[in-house]
Amino acid sequence: MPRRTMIEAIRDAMDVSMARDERVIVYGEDVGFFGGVFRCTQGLQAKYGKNRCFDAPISESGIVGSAIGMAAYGLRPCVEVQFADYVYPAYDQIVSEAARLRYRSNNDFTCPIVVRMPTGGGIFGGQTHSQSPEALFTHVSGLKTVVPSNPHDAKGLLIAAIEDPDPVIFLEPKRLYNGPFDGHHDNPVTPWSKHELGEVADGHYTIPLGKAAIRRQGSAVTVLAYGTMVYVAQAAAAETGIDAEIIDLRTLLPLDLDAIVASVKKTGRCVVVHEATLTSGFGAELAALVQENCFYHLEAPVARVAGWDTPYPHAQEWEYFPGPARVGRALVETMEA
Amino acid sequence: MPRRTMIEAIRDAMDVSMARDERVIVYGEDVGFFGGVFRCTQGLQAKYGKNRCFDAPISESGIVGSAIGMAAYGLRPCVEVQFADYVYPAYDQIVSEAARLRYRSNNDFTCPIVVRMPTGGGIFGGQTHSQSPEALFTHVSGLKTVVPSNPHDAKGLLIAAIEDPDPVIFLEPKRLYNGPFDGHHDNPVTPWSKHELGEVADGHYTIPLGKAAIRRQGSAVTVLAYGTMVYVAQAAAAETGIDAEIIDLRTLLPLDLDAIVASVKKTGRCVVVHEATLTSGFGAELAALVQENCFYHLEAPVARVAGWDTPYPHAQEWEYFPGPARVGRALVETMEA
Amino acid sequence: MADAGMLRFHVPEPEVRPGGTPDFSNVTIPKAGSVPRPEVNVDPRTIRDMAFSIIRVLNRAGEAVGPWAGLLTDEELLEGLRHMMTLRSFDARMQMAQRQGKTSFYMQHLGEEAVSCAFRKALQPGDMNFPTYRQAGLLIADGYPMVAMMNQIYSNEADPLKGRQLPIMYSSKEHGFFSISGNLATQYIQAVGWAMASAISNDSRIAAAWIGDGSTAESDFHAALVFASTYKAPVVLNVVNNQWAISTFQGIARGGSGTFAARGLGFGIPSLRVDGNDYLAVHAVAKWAIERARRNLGPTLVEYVTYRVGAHSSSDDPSAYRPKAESDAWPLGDPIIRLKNHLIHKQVWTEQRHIQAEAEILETVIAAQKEAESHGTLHAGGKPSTRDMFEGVYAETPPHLRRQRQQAGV
Amino acid sequence: MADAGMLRFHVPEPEVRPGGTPDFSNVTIPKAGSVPRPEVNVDPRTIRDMAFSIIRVLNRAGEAVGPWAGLLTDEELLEGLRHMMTLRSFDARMQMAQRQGKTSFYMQHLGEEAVSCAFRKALQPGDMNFPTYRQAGLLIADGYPMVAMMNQIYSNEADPLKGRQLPIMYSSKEHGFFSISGNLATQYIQAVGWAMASAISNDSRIAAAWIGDGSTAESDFHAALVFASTYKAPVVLNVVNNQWAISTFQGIARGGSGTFAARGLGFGIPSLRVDGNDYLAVHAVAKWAIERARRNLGPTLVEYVTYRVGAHSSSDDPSAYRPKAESDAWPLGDPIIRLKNHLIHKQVWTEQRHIQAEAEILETVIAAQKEAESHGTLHAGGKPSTRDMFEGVYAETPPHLRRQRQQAGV
Ligand SMILES: Cc1ncc(C[n+]2csc(CCOP(=O)(O)OP(=O)(O)O)c2C)c(N)n1
Ligand SMILES: Cc1ncc(C[n+]2csc(CCOP(=O)(O)OP(=O)(O)O)c2C)c(N)n1
Ligand SMILES: [Mg+2]
Ligand SMILES: [Mg+2]
Repeated sequence: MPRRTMIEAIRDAMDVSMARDERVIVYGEDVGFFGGVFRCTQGLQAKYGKNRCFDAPISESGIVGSAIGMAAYGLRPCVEVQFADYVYPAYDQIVSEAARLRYRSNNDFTCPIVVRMPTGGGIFGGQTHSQSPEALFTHVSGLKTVVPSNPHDAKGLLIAAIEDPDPVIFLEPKRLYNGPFDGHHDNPVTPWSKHELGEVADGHYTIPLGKAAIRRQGSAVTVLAYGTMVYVAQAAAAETGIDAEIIDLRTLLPLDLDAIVASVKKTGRCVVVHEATLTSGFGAELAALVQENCFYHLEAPVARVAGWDTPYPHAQEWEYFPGPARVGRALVETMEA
Repeated sequence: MPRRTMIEAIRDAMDVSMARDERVIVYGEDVGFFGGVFRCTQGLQAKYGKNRCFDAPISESGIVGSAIGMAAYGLRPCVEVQFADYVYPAYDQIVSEAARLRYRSNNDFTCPIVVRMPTGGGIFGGQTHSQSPEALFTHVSGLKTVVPSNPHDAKGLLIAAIEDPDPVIFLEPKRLYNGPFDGHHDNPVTPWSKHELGEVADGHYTIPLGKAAIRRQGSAVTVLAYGTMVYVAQAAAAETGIDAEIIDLRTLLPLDLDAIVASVKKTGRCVVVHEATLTSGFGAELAALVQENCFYHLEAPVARVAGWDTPYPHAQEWEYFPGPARVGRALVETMEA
Repeated sequence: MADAGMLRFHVPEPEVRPGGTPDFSNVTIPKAGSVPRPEVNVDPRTIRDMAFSIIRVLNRAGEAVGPWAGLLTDEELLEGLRHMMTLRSFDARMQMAQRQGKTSFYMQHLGEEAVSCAFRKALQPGDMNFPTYRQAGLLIADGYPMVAMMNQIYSNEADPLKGRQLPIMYSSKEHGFFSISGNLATQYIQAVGWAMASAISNDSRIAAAWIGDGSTAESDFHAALVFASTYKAPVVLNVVNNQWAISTFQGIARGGSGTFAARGLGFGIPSLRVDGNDYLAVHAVAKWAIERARRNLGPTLVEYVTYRVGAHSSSDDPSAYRPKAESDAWPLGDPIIRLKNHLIHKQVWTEQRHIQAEAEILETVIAAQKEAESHGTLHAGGKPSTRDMFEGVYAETPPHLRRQRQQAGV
Repeated sequence: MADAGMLRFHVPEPEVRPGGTPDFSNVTIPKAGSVPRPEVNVDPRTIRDMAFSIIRVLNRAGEAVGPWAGLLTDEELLEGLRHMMTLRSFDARMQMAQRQGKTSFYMQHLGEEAVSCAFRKALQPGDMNFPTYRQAGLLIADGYPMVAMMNQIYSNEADPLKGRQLPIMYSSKEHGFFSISGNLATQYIQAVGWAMASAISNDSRIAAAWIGDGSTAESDFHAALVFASTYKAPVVLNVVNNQWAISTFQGIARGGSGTFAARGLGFGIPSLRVDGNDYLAVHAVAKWAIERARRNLGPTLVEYVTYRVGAHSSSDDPSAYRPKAESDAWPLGDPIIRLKNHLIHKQVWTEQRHIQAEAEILETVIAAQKEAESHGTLHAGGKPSTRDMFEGVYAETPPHLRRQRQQAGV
């Protein structure tokens, strides 16, 4: 099977979707001729023409707002926000409009859009190229929120997102674009070409939104993770020798609660990890759900490991990033609790 | 002591602050001549002149963005967003700018602004006059978030917010403007003039940000609430006869975790209530914190009662609103768990 | 230096406030027929002045004059009159129903009926409006059933929106009426996106965006102009300047530009101002702008100069912020009376037939109201189910919402 | 109808792409000295044409001509030259340092040095700039220490911003330089707010807002124009049109308006265009706009026509989207060479002294760099502490953050 980087997988998902469905339109800042600052849309304008892949003005609200109008018309726009840190100007259009259009019009108008954006830190991008705003979307009824962790999933999930009849926020952990980064920033990253999840089949396939994947079977403790933190958790498990069951959520909303509950009932312990700031992060929802649904099985409090409650700093990137040492410590503490 | 409605108390807080400190400036949509659609700023333009209280264009991003500039200059703007549902156009300015200005400039520039906004439902306002977006602010490092539940607190907290050196989001539960609404929408509301928390001293006083208040002492179960839900919880306790300890958080961030932990360690049970949609609501953070900090004292899972994960509907307002019956059921279930 | 350099803060103020005498002497009203009608493919740079004038057709004598006149037949004009009268009657009844507690909220069009009624008649089937809450004339003039509107207003069991939306936030794809949002201005850029989609699809349908004077200050207004200008989207960008935004006079949103049409000049978009109380002028300008869109000539910005005679909404009382008689002093008159006078002048209408028509229309409205009320009002009779509340959040209800619905026992 | 009405989608394209021959024949360049200089209290409606012209002072012969000339002494011009040369030298060294891995990121000013260097000299102490990442000339020309800039770029132990900010996101209240945001356009409305505050306080200090051509599409640009126009804020609204926004040519943001200055026309704001590669023209226009602000005449919009000669940032490679030699073809030349030629023409400067000055400046920059590097670079030597990361989120660290800091062991 061909191996692809995550960038290639994402590009391939759009390519496949554009080839199959004329209604799929791709645009965003620097997305057209140049192919995006991360090159995710490279070649699409040449292949499908300027009508279907083009540069947008620097206006995130305009990009998402116009996409909503296109979706109401009957197209299926898949737009890019250059960094998740720049999604806020579009937040009103996403929250007040895209998320509620079907509901408020009782299916008269719908909004099948995908808003793609690179997320997460680890590239010395400072506070405006590092954020993980997923919890700001999971609180909003009417949205779906997806965070792939590897090329195989990224392609299948993105095609599913494009085909989904409702708005999907698609967060791409940029630190994973080229390989499965595990938080050991001093080590070179294995490229996707050397990783089995870099295997990306040609042509059309989907991964259903709302289904988690177990990345490591284990019996001692359940780790709930997504995106980059899946690899950090794997490293932490390996380094502590703790037999963790690592669940890659893939879709945060709808959430695969069944998979989570089954695992925690088995292990009796749970550690939640994410890169976003701790307070009111998506980990809070996960911890709340786990204790609600597994209370009588829990042998220790659900622990959360997350970015600190500060803006993402530049120089102290690795002190901020919840790397394998911090996750490992939480695993040990949870086992000892 | 004089009794005031919550509207009068809020107005008085601004009046007192403007009189004491020339730097306090008040503006927003319809805020000047008319005095605001809820009349919270009535009379301030006449008293302090158009330089200090004026109408703004309908541009929430402009209102907050200009306030940030004024704060950087050295003023202390206290601006109104007409409904919390309309804060999203300003979300970028709040999250990317106000919240991070001190940090990113290492105290070179600071942002002492207050953004006031009416929040919550119960007035048949439909999906755009009913929202409770507090969790969208508590996730943002650098912001403080306040939700008063009565005139006395509203005044003291608002003065504290205006005097605070950092940006404060001040959410005013509009269903409480005229009296302590407990969710029994068929009953007339007691006016604040008949309620002891309607007692609002003249002149200057503050209530520190970050301190909760116990509204009902109890031993059976701790209820964490804020805003309107404080009264709903009181009604639920009265109606179920359960000896609940009801904590009115008042400030969500910084949170009075000590008060919460002390109470839950005493009662061994906890119910969290809010009007915002459940998933990723502030209740998730509260439940996560309680189980983290009180795990070995908990005799039942922390329960959450919240608005359903749908937009706020118009006709089904009372089916949506987490009223005393739903809160009461959670109390009973938590006691029986 | 210190004194000379002392800065002063400037806050625009309306000419008068309650207690004062209404004064519109600052509003320059060009004579009907005096503004030329350029070709639709005119170079926008040559017609910048039109953003500072007012296109008018009906003069004080009730005659239709000048280059923008002559587009409508007598039948069409009579139909237009009926639409406006229907909207006014509908408003009056629904306003009263709100006062009677039959619903929570209402917003009227009083004085602004010509804008949406005339515009609708210039569109083709399939075109899409992205309206605000003050363009119900688009529905009335397109024959959307009044009963359906009332069912929505009452949030009753027959409400097409299942009780989910605030009253008057209608939606009808079939009638080219995009779901109204309570959030101002958001729909303006969506209209441009819809128009872009139509162009991308080599369709022939065009879009119309709607916004109020006050809401042009919102940022989405800018996004719309940027996208419309860059992609030459087939869209008509309508600004309804009814002088007020709740309690705020239009000078606060407009600032030093003189007019709202002027905003288009910064984007190279042809920008016209039109007498919004003149059915014929509104229709003629709408036709012009729509033809431009349809002929791939790109967007047009149109400012409708009108006056909000009623309160902002049923929650508002304008006597607190403007003189009571201000609407009487409004120099552009009443759109219904002006069209009526024109038709009388043309001898195709009489005072008597007008009175008769008023009565007939009222009867139709009352009949519709009866029917709607048989399906319930907000607090009485049939209402949408709790189950309806849980549906339509997504195409397929996800597990967490199914669990919540079960918890709610439905 | 069907065919005639078939809509087509329009996406603007630059004249040439890589492989093509650079072509600026579409850019009309008025002769130096040809644009009149109106009084500062001119009625904006009478100078709309200025939004479509270009104010220029230095002609091809190196002479300063026309009504905008004559404001600066030889010493001031020599100082200006030094500032621009310093900025260019600084850029070159820091770009190299980034390539050497001493920091993560850098952004150059190549070709745009005149804009910020000349503007700064037109301001008074106390005035406040709200810059983007491409106005470091404001700091250089105000004497802000280069070492401090470098410390920030290196995020080292002496970084005034404690390592928290991306390189080049300087902040200096003392030097009238507002903390740079990574989010485009947000600072534009903040500048207007600052100016409003100054007016409210009856102060005499004014604000300057900065934005790039591409970023004018952002919504905050609109908010700024609305507020500036309504409250007549004492602010200069600067748009630096360097033709590119990363890979996107300015036509995508500009659309059909012809120029960015035109945006001001919709707000009744006097709007000028100036040759951004002409130190004298930039300074003269800045003076004019600043005087307007200071004299309570309200905002002015100024578009600086220039060209981004370098890559967008150290993460960018422009050869993928524009012809390599495009910058050579840019008709407004290089700002340093033009000012140098003018000074040589005036006989106060020579080629030889220029070469000598270049060497001296390089030495100063290298000395500063050495000093900065003694405090560390991003991955080596002294760096801000982990504790610094936890501080400054609030004036007083709240309990939850204290707990987290303890967890982090600092
Ligand atoms: C984003 C947003 N901000 C504020 C409001 C509250 N609001 C509702 S209508 C209105 C005034 C709108 O005035 P205008 O645009 O002139 O329209 P008009 O009501 O006069 O037709 C305001 C401020 C809102 N609905 N949405
Ligand atoms: C809100 C936001 N969206 C996108 C970006 C990414 N971005 C950084 S610079 C840039 C181009 C800006 O171009 P322009 O305004 O012309 O300024 P220039 O770089 O040419 O000086 C973009 C898109 C950002 N920083 N902020
Ligand atoms: Mg209005
Ligand atoms: Mg640029």
